[in-house]
Amino acid sequence: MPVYRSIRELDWPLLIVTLALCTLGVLQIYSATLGTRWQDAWWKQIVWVVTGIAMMWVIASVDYHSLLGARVIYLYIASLVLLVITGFAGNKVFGSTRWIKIAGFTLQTSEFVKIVLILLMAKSLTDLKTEELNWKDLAKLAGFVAVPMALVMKEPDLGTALTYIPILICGVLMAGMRWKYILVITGILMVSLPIGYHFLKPYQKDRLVSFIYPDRDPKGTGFQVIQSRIAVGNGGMWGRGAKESSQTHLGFLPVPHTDFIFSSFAEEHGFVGIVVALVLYFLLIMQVVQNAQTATDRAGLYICMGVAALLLFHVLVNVGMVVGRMPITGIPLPLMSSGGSNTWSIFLMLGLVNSVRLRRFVN
Amino acid sequence: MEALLGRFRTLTVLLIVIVAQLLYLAYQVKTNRDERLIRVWAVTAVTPMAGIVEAIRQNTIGFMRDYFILLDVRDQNRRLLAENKELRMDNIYFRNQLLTAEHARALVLFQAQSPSKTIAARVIGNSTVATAKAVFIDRGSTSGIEKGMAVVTPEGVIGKVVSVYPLVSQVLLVTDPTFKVGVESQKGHIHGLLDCGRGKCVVEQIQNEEKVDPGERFFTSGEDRIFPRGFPVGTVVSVQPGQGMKDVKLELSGTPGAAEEVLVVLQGVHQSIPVAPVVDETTAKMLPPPPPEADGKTAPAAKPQTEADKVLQKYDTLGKEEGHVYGAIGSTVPNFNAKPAAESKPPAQAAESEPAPATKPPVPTLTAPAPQPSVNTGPALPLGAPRRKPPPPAEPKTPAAEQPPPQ
Amino acid sequence: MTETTVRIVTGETKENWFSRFKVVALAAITLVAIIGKFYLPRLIPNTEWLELPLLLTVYFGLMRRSQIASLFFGAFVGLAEDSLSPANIPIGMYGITKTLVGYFAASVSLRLNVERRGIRPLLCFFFYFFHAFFYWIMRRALLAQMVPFDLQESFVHGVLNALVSIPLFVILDKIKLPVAASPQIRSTKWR
Amino acid sequence: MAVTENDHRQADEVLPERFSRDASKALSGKIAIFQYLTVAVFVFLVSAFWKLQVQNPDVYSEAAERNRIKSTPILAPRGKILDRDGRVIVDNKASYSLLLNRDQIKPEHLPAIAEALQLDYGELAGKIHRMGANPQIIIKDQVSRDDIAWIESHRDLDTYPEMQLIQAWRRQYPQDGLAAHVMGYVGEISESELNSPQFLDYHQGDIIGKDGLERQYDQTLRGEDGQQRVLVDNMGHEREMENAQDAVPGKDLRTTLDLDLQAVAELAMEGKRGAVVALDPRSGEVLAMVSRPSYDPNKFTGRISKNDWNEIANDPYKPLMDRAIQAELAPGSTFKPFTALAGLETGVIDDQTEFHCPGGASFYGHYFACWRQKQGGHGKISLHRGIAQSCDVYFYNVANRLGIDRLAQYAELAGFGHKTGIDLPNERESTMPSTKWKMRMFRQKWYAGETISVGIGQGAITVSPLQLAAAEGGLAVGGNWYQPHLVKTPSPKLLRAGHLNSQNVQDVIYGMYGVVNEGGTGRFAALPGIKVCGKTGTAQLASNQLLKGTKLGQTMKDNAWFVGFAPEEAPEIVVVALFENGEHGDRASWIVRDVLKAYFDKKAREAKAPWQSARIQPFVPRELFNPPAPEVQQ
Repeated sequence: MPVYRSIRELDWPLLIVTLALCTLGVLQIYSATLGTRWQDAWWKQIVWVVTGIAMMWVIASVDYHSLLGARVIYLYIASLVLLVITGFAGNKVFGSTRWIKIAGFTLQTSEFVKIVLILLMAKSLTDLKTEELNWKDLAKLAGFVAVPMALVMKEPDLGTALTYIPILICGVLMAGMRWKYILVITGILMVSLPIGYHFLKPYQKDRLVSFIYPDRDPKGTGFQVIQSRIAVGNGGMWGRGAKESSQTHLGFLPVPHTDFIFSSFAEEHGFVGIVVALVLYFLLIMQVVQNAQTATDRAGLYICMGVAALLLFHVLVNVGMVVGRMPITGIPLPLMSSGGSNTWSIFLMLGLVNSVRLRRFVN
Repeated sequence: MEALLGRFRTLTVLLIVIVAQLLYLAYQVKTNRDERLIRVWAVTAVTPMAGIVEAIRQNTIGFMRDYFILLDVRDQNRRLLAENKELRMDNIYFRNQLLTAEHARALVLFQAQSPSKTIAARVIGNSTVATAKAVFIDRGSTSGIEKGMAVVTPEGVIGKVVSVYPLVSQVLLVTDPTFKVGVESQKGHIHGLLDCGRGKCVVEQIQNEEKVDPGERFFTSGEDRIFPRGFPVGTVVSVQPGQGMKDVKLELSGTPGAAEEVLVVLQGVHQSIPVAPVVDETTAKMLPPPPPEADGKTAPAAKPQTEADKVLQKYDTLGKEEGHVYGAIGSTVPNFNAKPAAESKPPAQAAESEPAPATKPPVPTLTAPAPQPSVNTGPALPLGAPRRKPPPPAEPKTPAAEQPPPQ
Repeated sequence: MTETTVRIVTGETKENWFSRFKVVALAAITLVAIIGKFYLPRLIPNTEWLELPLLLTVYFGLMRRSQIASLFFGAFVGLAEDSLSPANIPIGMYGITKTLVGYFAASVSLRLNVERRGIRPLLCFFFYFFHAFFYWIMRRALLAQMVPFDLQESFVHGVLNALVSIPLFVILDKIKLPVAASPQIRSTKWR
Repeated sequence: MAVTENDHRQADEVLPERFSRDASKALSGKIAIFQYLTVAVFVFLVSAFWKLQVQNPDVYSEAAERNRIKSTPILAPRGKILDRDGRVIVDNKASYSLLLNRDQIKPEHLPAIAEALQLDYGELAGKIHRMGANPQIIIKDQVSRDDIAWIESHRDLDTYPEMQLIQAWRRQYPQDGLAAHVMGYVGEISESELNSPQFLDYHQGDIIGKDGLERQYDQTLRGEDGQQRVLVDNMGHEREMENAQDAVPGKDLRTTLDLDLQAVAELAMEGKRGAVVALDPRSGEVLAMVSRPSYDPNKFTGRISKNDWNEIANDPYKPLMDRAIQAELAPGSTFKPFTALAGLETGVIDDQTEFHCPGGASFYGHYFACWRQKQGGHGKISLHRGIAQSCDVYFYNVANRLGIDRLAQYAELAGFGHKTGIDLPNERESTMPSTKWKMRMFRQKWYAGETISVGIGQGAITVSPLQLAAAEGGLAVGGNWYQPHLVKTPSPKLLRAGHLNSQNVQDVIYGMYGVVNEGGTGRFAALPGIKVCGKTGTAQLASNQLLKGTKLGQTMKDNAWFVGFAPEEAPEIVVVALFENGEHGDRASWIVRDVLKAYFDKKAREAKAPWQSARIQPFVPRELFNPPAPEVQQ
């Protein structure tokens, strides 16, 4: 197995789509934050994207198999420790402690746990020897995901915690499961959801309620849903044009450069703009899936599918939230939302995907 | 992209074809107009054949045409009605919703002790929206807090309670642009409204004529029926005359944004604290209007007058001075050109001429122009009277022309 | 999916795997079908249920066995139909529906032996139903036209169209070019 | 890499099939499912955008618009009403009005708002319901300082955000009801007015003139409201402000009233009931017009409360009635000059004709008394003394000789029985009886006996003070009757030209001179240095339609009238005073005298101080008694 891989071997379509999305993101961040206190967010975003690409390259040049041994367990334990540290010593912003300062950078640890979970999932599934998982395997896998989820929910950050679930589901389904199991699990979930509702924090309940009845509390949490929908609808077919959006610039949209960047994008660029953006995301996910198909082995396939599932979940929840079809969870839009940890973690994942791709001709 | 084209070629092509049509569809729906050009092409293409078919049709079952057109119209009408209804529903729905800004929610509770008339509370958090001028305090409806209550510190006003939860309340700070406070100056008892909307705090509604000095302190006036009268508000920093209203800048003595311990004014703590913590979000607590002021400043508030009133007053005083009762039987002939003598007219003379003017025969002889000694003086003239000194010959003439009225 | 397509019921050789058509004949028939759709009800009352363009699309899809060609054919037929439809329905509605029908018909044909007489009416019924339902969904979702979906009626119409398809497909079989010339099978890759 | 390869190899050894290429193909079905799922997710998302952006973007762009643009009306001030010298009679005062923004109104807020602002909740709710179409509803005018403080401190988003203060104009009328009836008052447009064609371009909630000049000249006085658009961000900060439409203030209205005369007349009428009208007979300009009892129109301005309205409307003395144009009362002896004029013009008498007055006379079997019956009558009496002494018997005879129709012909020439057409709403038409009139009204023949009492202004004849003033004024200027008006017109409108014999007119005027200056019934109206002419009238209430049948009517005394004009040689002003229940005409003469004195004093004042203002312009025709027969504009 050659250590060096040609730069030509990288997944260039993937990279181009990624960069196109990042460009859209940076432009939108610039336009949405003009004249606000986040005015230099676009510049920071560029820095993150550039460093992210570098990280991607580094990861791509590492053989993913080397990450799947015992190391992944160490990584997992390390990330749990980090999460605990974050819970104690993290920076408190908007009432929750998600960030930790490492070497001058404020990082959201829960974002990087995703990568560890993907790797862990790939390793565990490859180690299993059956085509169909049994209850014991399932419980073990679920336990792996549940521990960091619980820690992240404690921060509290329900949104990020939820992003761990698609990794689990995708992995489990790919590895194979009996229909009976699926039915039973679905049944259990259906029953336990109302019970789980009672364990949510009041603000999370608020969000759910306001998602279902936005007019029940129009000045509270329903406000964001309504304002976001108005922003999107205001965009119309062709959009209001960059910097012309009233919803964004008069402050009706909450955080127009992070979680709600897509509503401000939709307001400024209209239906045409969002179709372009969504097609780019579609291509991105499809390209990752394609890498899964060409992967040499199951481990590579699991990694790629995990990344694809995560991306799909992010896009679905964030964009769905923007149009009022999903409850507000505070999940950023990959590659477009401003934010270092999220951008880096996405690029790291894409690095893994490339690593899988570079080693497809191993046999 | 070669991989995409190869592997997902069909899927990609399908997607592109559908998206293209979708966009085209969207364009039509958006512009809401019939696509004339394409339809014209299509129709032209089929016209020859359609012509033949049409001819056959017309000759055979022409009457069916009307039937179908009618069907179509009815169908269309139903569709439009349904669409219209839905749009209207949407409209109402959104109209009802766009009201107010982001609430925040309570964080942690804290314990504090409560004196009798006010209750101490601790500020426990900011609103989640960074720009909102609101804070949370750790007292709620279980402590007897009601919506609309005033929040103060011994140094100055803080805000008012806008929403009450069982254990927490949200306080809208006086620095919020939508919130104004009735204030009154310490010395002149000048009333105004405190507005901190644009960064700086100003007192509005103070007339240019009124006297306010820098350094003067302002207190709450009680007129807003939130803050009881007499709480300190702030000190005047600068005063400038503006357009109609004075431009009074104020420095708050309290620190609404940074206060940690505050007092919530439980007006009527001597009454029973409401037992049911049912938060009535719709109506706010209101103090009774403040009692009338003791300094009697409102008393001499002169009735608004137009010039007509002034003219009437002028004639009224004129008549009184001459002892003339307008329109009364047996009254003397009035002289409207006499100046209303203010100070120069000896009161004795006025008294002399006043009693029984009707019974006294009009004796004024030619040598008695005495009742008008005030001609030369220039007392404060009412409006409408000659401003300059009228030529003197008027006076001697008038008595000369006077005749005894016919009996 | 295309990568791994496995023919389940095909018992044929590669040689007559897919059919080709005389372009002129196909175009003429298509035109007739489209015009027929709009003028037949005027000539003969109560024939609105007849979906000749759809049947044609399905037939082409089943016989041509090329997803791309079929979806383009479907799109063409649909758009042509759209341009003749009443003005309150924008162009593209039938286009999108028929694109999908063409695509799925071709996809199905890759797995089934469509030369069997029995299976074709069944597929016609299914695609009629799909077509009607999808079209209804699009009108609801895209145009907000809240027309009711009559399940019973669609069912009956589907059966009728299936019945019509039997003789129609026999006639159409006549215009097929005798034997497919190209040996290349595009939709499947074998390693 | 060692570890990796090791792992890999190990896995290969243990589970070769799981890592083989072909085995991974088995998963491709699942991957395909994932692809379809992805397509479904994207279709779902695009459809959501479609719904929002393509299907009904107007709803949302409107919502976005409403989010940020708040438009409020800028109320236009009404024009002021001025007197002839430009002095303000009706003014505007800046005030604040409270309005509610309809789309923010919450019904549960209304009781609290009503309570705080001392409004009636029922009325408020009703009003909001009624004004369904208005985006903003003004619910309180002239908001006090206390209320402003309350409103401004409760407008925040959590309390009552629907409240908004706007600058408004409050109509300010003189106190004590000065000229109240002439000015009228303003009020909110009523439902029935809104439906009538003359108010087509008015809207619900508009303030319009309800009575008097306010109503007559509403179009002139009312301005056009403007609109202000304010860009608001989500915190309620007002970012930008633009006047979408400036308010156009109403035009000022300059009337012919003279505040000096008006004030004196008002003072003279204080505590009395009745009316005073002063006219310039040469043009018909109304110089003063008073009606008492009066009311305070300030209470009416804007949105009057029901209680205030009921109190005024149910007053038994009817303060809302403008007696100057709406009273229909018998003119009494003030009508005698017209009887005399008719007699002279028709030739049934001449200036030498004498009758004997024994204190009464019988006509057609009825006995008609003279007012001096108890003193034994006037004896032998001529025309001049007949007018001066107001001998009833003399005029019985004249009327008898004339007959009703000839009398009516001259009376109608002077304007009796017609509206004067003054520019005020709701003028009443009075009655001048004649055979035709009786036939029309009662389908009965005229009895000659009825003519006798008409000759002295009793019987069926009724007149309003304004009409009487116009009639006497026209006579005084030689038989040219101008239309009375309150707002200056470019040229006075001549209603009727009598083409009378100037000698006859002179005779009648001389008689009226005698009334004042030769110890006649009107001697109290005499002014030194000015030749005042006049005529008293003591009218019985028999024909008082207003009070007939009421309790008050039975205890009523006779109405006192006095008509005066001056100077005799070239009359410039005519004043009519009606003193209801004044018992005798001379009671009213004091009022007229004060008004006349005020007029001439002012004239003297201005002659001496012409720099004061060009107030009384010298009026053109000096040769009053033979005017070049101006054309009748009718």
